[in-house]
Amino acid sequence: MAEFLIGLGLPGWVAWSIAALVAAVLLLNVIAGGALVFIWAERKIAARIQDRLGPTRTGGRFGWLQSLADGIKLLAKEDLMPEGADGLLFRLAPYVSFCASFCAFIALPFAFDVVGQRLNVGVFFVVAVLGLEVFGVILAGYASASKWSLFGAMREAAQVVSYEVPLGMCVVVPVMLAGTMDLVTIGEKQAGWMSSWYLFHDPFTFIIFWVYVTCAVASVNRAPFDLAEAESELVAGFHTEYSGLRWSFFFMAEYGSMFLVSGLAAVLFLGGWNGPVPVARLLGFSDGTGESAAYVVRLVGLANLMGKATLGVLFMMWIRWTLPRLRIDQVMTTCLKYCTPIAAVMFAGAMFWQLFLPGGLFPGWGRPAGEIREGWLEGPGGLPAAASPAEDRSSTVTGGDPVERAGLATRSPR
Amino acid sequence: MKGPGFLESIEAAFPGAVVGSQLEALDPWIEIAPARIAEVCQWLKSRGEPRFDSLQCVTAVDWLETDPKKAAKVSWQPHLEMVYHLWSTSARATLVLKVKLPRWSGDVAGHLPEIPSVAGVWRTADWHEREVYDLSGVSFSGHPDLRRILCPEDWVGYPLRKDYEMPTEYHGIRCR
Amino acid sequence: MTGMLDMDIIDISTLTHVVPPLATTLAALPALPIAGINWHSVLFLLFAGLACGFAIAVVAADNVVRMALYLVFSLGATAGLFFLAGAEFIGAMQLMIYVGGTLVLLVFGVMLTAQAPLVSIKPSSSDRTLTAVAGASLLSLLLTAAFSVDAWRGPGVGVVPAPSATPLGMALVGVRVDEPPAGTPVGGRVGYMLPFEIVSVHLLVVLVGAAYLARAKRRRTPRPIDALASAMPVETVATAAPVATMAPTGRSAGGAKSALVGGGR
Amino acid sequence: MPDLIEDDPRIIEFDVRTDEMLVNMGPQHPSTHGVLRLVLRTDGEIVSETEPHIGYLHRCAEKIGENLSPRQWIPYTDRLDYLAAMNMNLGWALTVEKLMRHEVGEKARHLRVLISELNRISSHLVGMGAYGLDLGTFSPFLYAFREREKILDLFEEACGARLTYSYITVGGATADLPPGWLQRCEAFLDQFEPIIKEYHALLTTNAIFVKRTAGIGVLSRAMAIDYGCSGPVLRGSGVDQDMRRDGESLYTGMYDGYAFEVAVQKEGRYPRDHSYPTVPSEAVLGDCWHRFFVRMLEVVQSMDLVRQAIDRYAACPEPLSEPLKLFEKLPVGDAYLETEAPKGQMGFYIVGNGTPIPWRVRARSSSFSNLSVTHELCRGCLIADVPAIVGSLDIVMGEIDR
Repeated sequence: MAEFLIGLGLPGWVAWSIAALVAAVLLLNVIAGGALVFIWAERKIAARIQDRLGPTRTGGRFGWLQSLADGIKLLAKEDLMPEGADGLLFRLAPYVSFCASFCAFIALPFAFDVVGQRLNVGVFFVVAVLGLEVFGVILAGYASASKWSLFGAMREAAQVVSYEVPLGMCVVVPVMLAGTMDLVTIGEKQAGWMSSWYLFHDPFTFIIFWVYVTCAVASVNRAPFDLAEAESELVAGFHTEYSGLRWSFFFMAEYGSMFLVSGLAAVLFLGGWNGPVPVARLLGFSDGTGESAAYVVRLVGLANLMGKATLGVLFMMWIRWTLPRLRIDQVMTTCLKYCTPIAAVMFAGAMFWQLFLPGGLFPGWGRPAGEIREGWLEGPGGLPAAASPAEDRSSTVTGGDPVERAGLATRSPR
Repeated sequence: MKGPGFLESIEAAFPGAVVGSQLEALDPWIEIAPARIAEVCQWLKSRGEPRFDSLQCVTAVDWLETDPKKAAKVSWQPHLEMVYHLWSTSARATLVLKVKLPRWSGDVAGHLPEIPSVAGVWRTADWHEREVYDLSGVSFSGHPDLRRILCPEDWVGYPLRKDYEMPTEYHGIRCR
Repeated sequence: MTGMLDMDIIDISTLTHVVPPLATTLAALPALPIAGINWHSVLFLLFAGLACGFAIAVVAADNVVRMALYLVFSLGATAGLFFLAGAEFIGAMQLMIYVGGTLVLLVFGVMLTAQAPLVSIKPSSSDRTLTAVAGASLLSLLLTAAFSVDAWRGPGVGVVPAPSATPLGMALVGVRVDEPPAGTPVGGRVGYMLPFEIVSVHLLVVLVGAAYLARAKRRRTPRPIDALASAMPVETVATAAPVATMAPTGRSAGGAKSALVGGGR
Repeated sequence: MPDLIEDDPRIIEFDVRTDEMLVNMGPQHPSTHGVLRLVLRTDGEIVSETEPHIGYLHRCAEKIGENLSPRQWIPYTDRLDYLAAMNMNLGWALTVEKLMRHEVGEKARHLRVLISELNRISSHLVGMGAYGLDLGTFSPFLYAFREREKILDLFEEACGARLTYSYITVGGATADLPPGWLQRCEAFLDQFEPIIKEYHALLTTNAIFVKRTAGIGVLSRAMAIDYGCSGPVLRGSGVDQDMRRDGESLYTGMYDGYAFEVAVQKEGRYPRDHSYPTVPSEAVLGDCWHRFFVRMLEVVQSMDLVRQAIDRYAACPEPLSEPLKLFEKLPVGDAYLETEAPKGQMGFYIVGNGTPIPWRVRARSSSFSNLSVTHELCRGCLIADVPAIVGSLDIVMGEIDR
């Protein structure tokens, strides 16, 4: 991108800043576009579950302009602020919450190497930033100077902070299997048929996927765990006093983090951009065979990941409209007495499985043992092996990511 | 031991408490002296046979004919009548107790007539008596928390009294 | 000030097909001598400014919750500095541990106790001058110590382009993979296994201690308010005789009658 | 650990004394059914004390009753428990007929059973749907209202109104059922039968629903009787009392010849345990779950009664008995009658003094006593339990405030 702009004669720094801006706006649109679609989808799904039609009149046959109508309504609505509220914090809270959920999208890959910034600590960064969203809610709860919002903020803080523990444990298993925290590599390692997905890697990862789903739903405050804005008890929880645009930012942050969490689930467990059937590879497209083929491969990858993420979001919506809400102490017990111990046991199980059966139960199913061990321990004594001829990434300083140089450098999705 | 024997058993237990009775009415009732109502109810609930362990309803009827022409033809003196409907879950029997009270204690308008509260006997009487106090103006001695329950705390007057005049405005809100 | 860390030791060739990690991207920008902006310095100034600015704001603010908020931004900016320096793992660690963990609990605690007296703490003027003096002296001590380190005075060593966390992780479990100093036998260098274990045991002890302090205190005599509802005094309850169960079909047995009248009407 | 007696000085450092907060739940609150204000004294999430404030919907219907003839007061009885207006009309009509010693014809008797049981089904459907809302799930509410709409359509055909019917009046009913109504009612019941299983699957046996209701707000048998609770709240605590079987002979006479069992747990079993889900292990007799379950059983019970009433009504040859005149002279004397309304025992008391206008009219509402138990049930529960407990009592503010 930047080279293209430099080619146009723009000075270097302008080109680079525009490239960065374009990437940021693209990500913002992923959330905004996602939110628009999901608002409409939530209304339609809720309607279908409740045996009614949902929006039908706003714009065309299926009411697809409903989200736009909501947006205009929220823009037009007056931004109230309660009298005793703490001005600065009240105004700041929704944007803190939204930035936290937007910031996590930087590290989320949408196709092979189509990622905001390919962080080597991708997974760790996403989980860390996901925890920041609770700030927006706490500040909103405190700043609204109403007892109900304070209750909502308390519950939210307690819930999200305590669910980060099992969430972290569930995320560690795919990281262990892939040997790296870099999301692009994790997605890359699950290339090929559906069987290579980490979901089906071994029974332990299968169970830990479902624990991840529970913790993800809880840490995003949805469905049975939506204690923070439980309308039957706390009127509307932490965003009781918000209206208009500020409220829509909380709304956007919620849908953004819902999409993010299901995107992360897709990359970690469901093979990210690798579809159940490796269509691109079967048709002969791959990175090596030319620029346009690489583009097609990435497009197919993007479609796969978006499909899986949307399925995750639809699943959350489906749960929301069927299950009643849990009580705060039940939410805490599920976290501390069920999610965390199960995640720990499954983690240990996956570790032993990986140790004793790296190749999987029957041949051709798992990863070849050699390649995995090589990925971890660079030969005896941990000495960096000679840089593999194919790709010398780092120039002056040796070392670099052993996994990078292990047989991955060929970049062609298998 | 239902039937006529029941009336005698109450009179035996509380001589002088039963002031009158009416057995032929649709709902036969006994009239009890105002001061003894609490003891009689306690006895009916815990030692009488059958046990009246449930109080269905407490009502206050204001016997006052405001229209002077009709007042002349009326046979009764203006008074306030408390009606207690009891129910026995075991014997599925009903019982009606009545108590005659002066409209105002010592005939001084504004002083509410006094009657011992039965909230100690049945917990449901707590709210029923508060409603009677609120709407008909009868104060219950020994009631744990005698406050208005339906009308606002600072409402003046007792709506269900026959001679009740609705105030013209309440906190600036026009009533009439 | 801007030239403190000049970045030209990374050649541009790495900027080929593979998008390099964040630090090298920024470091590899063409540092044009003329009006060009060295992005790395600009961002460094930005983050450093944010960190220091909000640190001062924390001290200067009087509303407790605002202090906590400024502390969040200050530590967040420090995380930015870590990312800028290429230490992505430490940056993410800073975000998660400090901003995501400690400060959430700090704001949590502040909110629980931020009743009227505590919310606005106005130090008297004498306190202000005292703290200013102490602060200034400590700052000057820090600066002199920092500048006395010769390694830091000259131009920067440059950004380590391999911010991967795997060698870090393996070092923690005892296998050093990064540059072995000359002459050490293969595998001879023990990683940081021991300190790693000590720290984790230490954290475990802290965890157990916290759980012990915060345990629900079983009180022998329940507080007057939460006496259990079911402890109803027994004698007021009539001994309900076994209720005659009605035959499911056929006419109801004449319904309730008044106790005074007895026979069915 | 030292023995923590309340006034032990050391207790101060151990027990971090968090000050308690008074929180207003209502009167504008999504989960209080109507305009009820609950003042909660909360210590963190634990509710140590609850005090209901009522009276926001007080219209003093009893005072108006002293200026209207009994037939003119019928529309006021609609507005008492507006979800079960037919049962309210029935209660008032029976009380006046008791005072005037007027017997209604066979056809009117069966019509009254048919209509009041149908209204019980619609009232319980609202109760079930709203309870799902209190616990956070929105869908059952719409399923319940979809079925209730069909019942309201039937009522609309019978008396022209969908909520405040004024259909059952003193001496019978205002109009006879239109032709074909019975077939449509039969058709509704046939398609409603399997839907009950859906509700059970959706709520009664739902793991989270059981977790939120089983063992919460346990109302002991003695306290239920002592607080004058009635209806599903009483039967949920195991007291075998149903006015349709135990009430006044005038009222129980109406159900003469109808076969029905009172939906209450006797010796640990509910009657006719065929297709109902089993009672979960955590459920204690008298908790929210049992109250909810008793209502669901009563819906099935009422369906049976409606089917029987349809056959009996169709079998009556003579025309519907005419209701009494608008201004009928009331005999001197008083009469009190309690009927089994969907929310509980609804009592009406009338004092006649020879003129067509009653001297005193009194409505004893079941929700009034049911609500008075809240401060006992909500002591020491969590904030999320308060709507669960108040919802399980199924109160209607119109009836409480009158």
